Amino acid sequence: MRMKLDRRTFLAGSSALAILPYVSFARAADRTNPIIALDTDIGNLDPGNRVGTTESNIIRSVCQTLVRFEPGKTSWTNDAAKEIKQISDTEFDFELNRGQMFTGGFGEMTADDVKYSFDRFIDGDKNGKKLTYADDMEALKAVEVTGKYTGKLILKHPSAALWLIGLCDASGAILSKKAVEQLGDKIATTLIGSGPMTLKEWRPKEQFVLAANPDYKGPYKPHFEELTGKIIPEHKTAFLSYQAKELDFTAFDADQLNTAKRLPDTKVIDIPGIDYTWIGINVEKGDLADLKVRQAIRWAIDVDAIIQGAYSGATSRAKTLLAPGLLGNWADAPLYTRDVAKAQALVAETGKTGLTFTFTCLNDATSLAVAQIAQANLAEIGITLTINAMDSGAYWALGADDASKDLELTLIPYTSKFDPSFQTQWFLASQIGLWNWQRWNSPEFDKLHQEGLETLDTAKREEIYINMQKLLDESASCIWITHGRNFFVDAAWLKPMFLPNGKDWQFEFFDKA
Amino acid sequence: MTRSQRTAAFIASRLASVMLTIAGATLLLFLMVRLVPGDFTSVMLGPRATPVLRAQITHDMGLDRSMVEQLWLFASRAATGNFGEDVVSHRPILDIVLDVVPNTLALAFSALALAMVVGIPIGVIAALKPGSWLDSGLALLSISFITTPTLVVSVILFLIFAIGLHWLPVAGAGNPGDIADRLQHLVLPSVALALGWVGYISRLVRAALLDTLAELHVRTLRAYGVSEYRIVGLYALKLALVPVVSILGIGLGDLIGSSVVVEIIFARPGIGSLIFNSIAQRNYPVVQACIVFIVAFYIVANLVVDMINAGLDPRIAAGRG
Amino acid sequence: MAISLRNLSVNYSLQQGTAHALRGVSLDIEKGQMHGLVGESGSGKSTVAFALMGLLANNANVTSGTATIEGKSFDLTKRNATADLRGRGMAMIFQDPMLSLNPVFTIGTQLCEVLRRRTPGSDRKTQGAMAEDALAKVRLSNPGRRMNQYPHELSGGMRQRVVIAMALLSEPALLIADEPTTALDVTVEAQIMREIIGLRDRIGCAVLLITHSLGLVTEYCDAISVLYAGEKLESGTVRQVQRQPGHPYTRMLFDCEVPIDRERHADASQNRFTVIAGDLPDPRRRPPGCIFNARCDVSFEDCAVVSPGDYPVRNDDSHSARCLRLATP
Amino acid sequence: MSGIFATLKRICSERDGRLGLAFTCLILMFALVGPLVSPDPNAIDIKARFAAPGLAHLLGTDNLGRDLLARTSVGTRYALTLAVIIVVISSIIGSLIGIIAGIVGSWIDRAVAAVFDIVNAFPPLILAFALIALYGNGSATFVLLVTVVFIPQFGRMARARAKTLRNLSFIEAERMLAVHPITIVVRHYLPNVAGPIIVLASMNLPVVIAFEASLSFLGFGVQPPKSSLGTLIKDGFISINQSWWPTVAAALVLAIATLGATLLGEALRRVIDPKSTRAR
Repeated sequence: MRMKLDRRTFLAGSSALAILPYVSFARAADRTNPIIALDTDIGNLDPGNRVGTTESNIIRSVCQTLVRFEPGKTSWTNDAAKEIKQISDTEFDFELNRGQMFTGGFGEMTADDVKYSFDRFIDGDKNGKKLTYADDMEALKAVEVTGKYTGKLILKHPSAALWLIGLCDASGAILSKKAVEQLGDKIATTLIGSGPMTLKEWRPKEQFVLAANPDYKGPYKPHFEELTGKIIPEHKTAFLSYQAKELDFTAFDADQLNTAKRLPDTKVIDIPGIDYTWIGINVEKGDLADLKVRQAIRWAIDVDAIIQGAYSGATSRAKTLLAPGLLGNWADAPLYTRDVAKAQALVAETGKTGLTFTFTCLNDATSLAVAQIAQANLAEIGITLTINAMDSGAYWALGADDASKDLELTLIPYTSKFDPSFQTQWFLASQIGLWNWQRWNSPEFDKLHQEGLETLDTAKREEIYINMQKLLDESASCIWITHGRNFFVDAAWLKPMFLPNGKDWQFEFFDKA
Repeated sequence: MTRSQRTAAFIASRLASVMLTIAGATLLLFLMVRLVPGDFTSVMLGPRATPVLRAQITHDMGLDRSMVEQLWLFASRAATGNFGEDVVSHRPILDIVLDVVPNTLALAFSALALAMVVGIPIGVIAALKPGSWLDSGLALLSISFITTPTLVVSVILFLIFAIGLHWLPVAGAGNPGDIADRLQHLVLPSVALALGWVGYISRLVRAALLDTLAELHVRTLRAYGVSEYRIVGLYALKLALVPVVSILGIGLGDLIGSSVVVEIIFARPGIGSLIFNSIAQRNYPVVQACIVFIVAFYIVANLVVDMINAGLDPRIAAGRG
Repeated sequence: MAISLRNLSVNYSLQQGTAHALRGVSLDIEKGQMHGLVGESGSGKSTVAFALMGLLANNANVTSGTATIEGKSFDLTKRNATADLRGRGMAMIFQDPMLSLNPVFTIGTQLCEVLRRRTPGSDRKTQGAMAEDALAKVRLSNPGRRMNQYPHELSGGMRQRVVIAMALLSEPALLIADEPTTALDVTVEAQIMREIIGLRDRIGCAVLLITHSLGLVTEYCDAISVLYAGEKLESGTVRQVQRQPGHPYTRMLFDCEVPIDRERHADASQNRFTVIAGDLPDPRRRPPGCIFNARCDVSFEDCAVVSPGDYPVRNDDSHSARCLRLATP
Repeated sequence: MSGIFATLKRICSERDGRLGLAFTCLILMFALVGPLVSPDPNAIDIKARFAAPGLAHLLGTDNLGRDLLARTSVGTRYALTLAVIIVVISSIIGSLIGIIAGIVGSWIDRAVAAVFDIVNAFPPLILAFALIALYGNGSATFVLLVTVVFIPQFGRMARARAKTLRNLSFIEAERMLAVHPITIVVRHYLPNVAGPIIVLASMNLPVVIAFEASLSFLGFGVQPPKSSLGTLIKDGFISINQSWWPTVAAALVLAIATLGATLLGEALRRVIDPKSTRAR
């Protein structure tokens, strides 16, 4: 058994009061390397089995990918690859740079390593177990090695998504075959890469330290020697910690915006999100199967009040599934501004009275605020809502085992990726019983989705996705709330960098202002 | 029987009862989890219940075998610290628990030390002049300390010293390796955790000391001219500490329990916040491992307390305590 | 040098009023002698001891009294007047040896604590040797081992020997033994008394033996004082008092003592002189006249009115009693 | 009735008792009268979010513009009600189990004692946590599960009392006369166990109040839009940058409630059971 209770920790504990608090602690002014906050700890550093964005951000900065996102953009340039040649819609040749060394003495990167890394997504891990993120590489059929540094990617079908959510992102990280085989199960906690940074230290639940990798051969040299990430689960705490100058950068919640704007030596960064939060209505459940009831609910719920009350008015309301800026955003989508008379009329048409529904949501403050506003709104048209707030574990468990069949109204927050197909897939008939909690079943929608996947022409895809959103709108199964907005406070001396969604941070591009 | 034989017999009997309690606690924990309605693999895996994982859990925990075998499997693994692999991070659960344990132990022990260092003198001072205004003032103070929930103390300390005055850090456990920093991060949480026990210990010391001072052997010492300071501070105090020490075992359990609230408020990594977060994520294997650890720690702490008391009061080991 | 106590009066303030525990009690104890102070429970005999030691309870109040010990005189009305003497000029042996030692310290530690005061500056080793020697002197078996034992490992008699050894170590001028054998087996009584005598002879101190047992007094003491309801009714040498008790109370005491002398109950409360009819007077309101009047079998009219003084018995100045019958009009 | 009056009189005869009574009355007033005179605690007014204390809202408003004074007093009422229910149920169930175990004796008694010991080996908050996480968070389930945590304390006390009573001669005599066991329990056991159980219950009330607050702070128990003291502290804590007073107000109410209940409980103990000296 490994006990880490060292003498120092113990002494520190028992003499806590002996040393009084007047010794001032490390302040921003003394710092040359940034300390930032992350709300989630590292869960698993295996790129294919990662748990959340914390790991993908680390993986992208520690490992090389064939092509790397440019700073703050969804366009990419070569990184590990010296050249990528398109042979056809489904065939690509690649050639690696020479002399790209894995840290820890695992040698030079070869095409074998690329094949090995990507094959794990196709064939599963060493035990044949499917990787959690295997679907990111769904379109990839095989990797062929043609030389020490050259190889070929063969696709099942033409795919725009493979590059955006697969090869450029953490799933595309190129691992050392030797290292993975040698590490065995430790791959979950050890990350060997050849990228701009190295994971120098990780104290679970406390912090991790990324350091510049001196051996990195690629085009992007990190600007800081070290970057420390503190694990602070609550944004509120992280924000307070930032105010106390313990941190240089953190995300914060919308309701702190005014406070943030008043802080000295601080830049407030405000990035419109591409995620989507909506109230899903189960179209199979009891009275909700009646389209008019769903429409009445849509007219009754005051989304603008929700934006004010739950999001402090700091974000704008969503009209549709795909956020502005994404391919397929439906700019002319109808806006349902609260109309109690219309809602009451619709309810009257159905002849139903004493409607009672359950509103399921997560138990965080924002969700609860949304729920309580919806509750008050619907009470005015004679619909009683019972709020069922769940912790995240119980809530997301609804996605398994058809547990969602008893849901009625549900507040659902989903994250987005840059390809619209990633968003639309959750509304397919095949997802009923899994993540399609509206249980809305439209063969037409499903057909369009498949078409969208296999189409490469941007204009054509745009049209496909707008049509899909029109179908969703007609169903009145979704009341769109917001695409979210990401707020960060940032010490004046630091210049952070993220992809346009505001969620994917590019540690390798963090810089002095 | 000689004294050492008696002590050995005492330790053996305590160990035996500790083993029984641990066995019982394991059984209870096992039943608690098994009696949850619904398919057990769904209960354990929650949102991550894929058929592959289900099969793995079924195999790992022996769900296809008899209840007795399952219990045996569970108990023997708990005894060896083999809690399996976390389905979220694929790391050994034992590692996940041990990662955070030092933080909580540092917190609990510093709170306990603080409670004793402050509580015992307050109790002694109050006992020196029973009935005086000082005594009744300290009594009210102590009882306020006891009754103010840790939640309230934490929030108020946090507001004043971390947010208001910026004297002490807001979040976390401090930089690894930087002792001063870690100490600063420990101050508020341990004070918050200790305050109730300051009050409790001081009242207990006062009561026990007054009881002891009324005993006849104190009169003997006085009759032989032993100074009042030595009587109170040495002879009576040692005897009065026996009930105090026996309560400390319970105290440690209570401190670890309350550490959940403190660790959440001060965003400290620790076993309390680990349990809380694991419950929120429905990560029951981790919750289970944490609870096994806490219960074992609690029971062992009580055993240690018994040993200390046997050292303080030789009558306990002789079975006349 | 004699030890004398003059005019000691002690009150206890109770919720129900003020109880007069002692009224004008005087005693004289010769050096090298053992003086027996006899009385029933509640007569105030232990109060005498604690007043001398300055160990009275907080609600006790010494209204008058002077003690003269080794030529120095002490005003007992002052709190802690004799504090300086504790452990040096005075020592005490208590009624209940089971409770009079601290249970969580070894015998050795507690003996050495006495020496800390008696011989300040001596090192631990010397103190240990002295303590062990004292245990040997009170004839405790295996003294070396006893030093490291705790009180609960010793029998009552052995513990009383330990307390006697403490007294021995403090080399007092006055040793007060408060019912030293009451809580012990009758068979141990003689041994303990022998140790007390031995101690007196070794140091040459005065001993005040407080007891309700006339048997003990007649067997071991040189002089005797009889206390009743806070007043001294008679005092003299044991021989004088035994031959001719001056006070009817003393006579009655002797009358009932003999038969119960050798068959005492384990419970001290059962040993009261129940044979004397009647109860003690209310300590809060002293009746006028003789304090013993209500229970006296030879009282006459004046006894209820006139408070008697101390009158010599048989014209012997060293033997006096407080009975009107002795008053020569 | 006169008994209650006499008890109150004796409680008032000392400082701690008076203080306890005063604090308790204050909190009770707040919990009972507050909701009657203040606006609807659930009325949402988005325009008045985070209003500072003023004439319209004495304690200001929360993130949905709801009156915090009203929410705090309703929350206090909720917390107190819940605590009383939990204490009453666990003391009744605990006493019954304890009495039965004490009377029946033999292996049943030893088994019950062992179960109590084992439950006590779990720190209460952690045990409650695990139970709630496993068995759900509905109001009824919540009360039931917290009750389970507190049963052993009452059970132990009742069991100890029952065992001493069992050996008393008059009960033995009645048993030999074949008086129905239920009659014996009602006639002798219940009245004799009631005193100490009432004392223990009153001493446990503040513990349960604090316990419920901790749990609701962590998100267990009460469901929105209802509020409890713990959720008020938590909600205030989340918006601590907007305003600190909602947190402090709820925290103060909680502290006064537990202090008052403790002082009153101790005074009650001194009246009912003057011999015992232990504080907890």
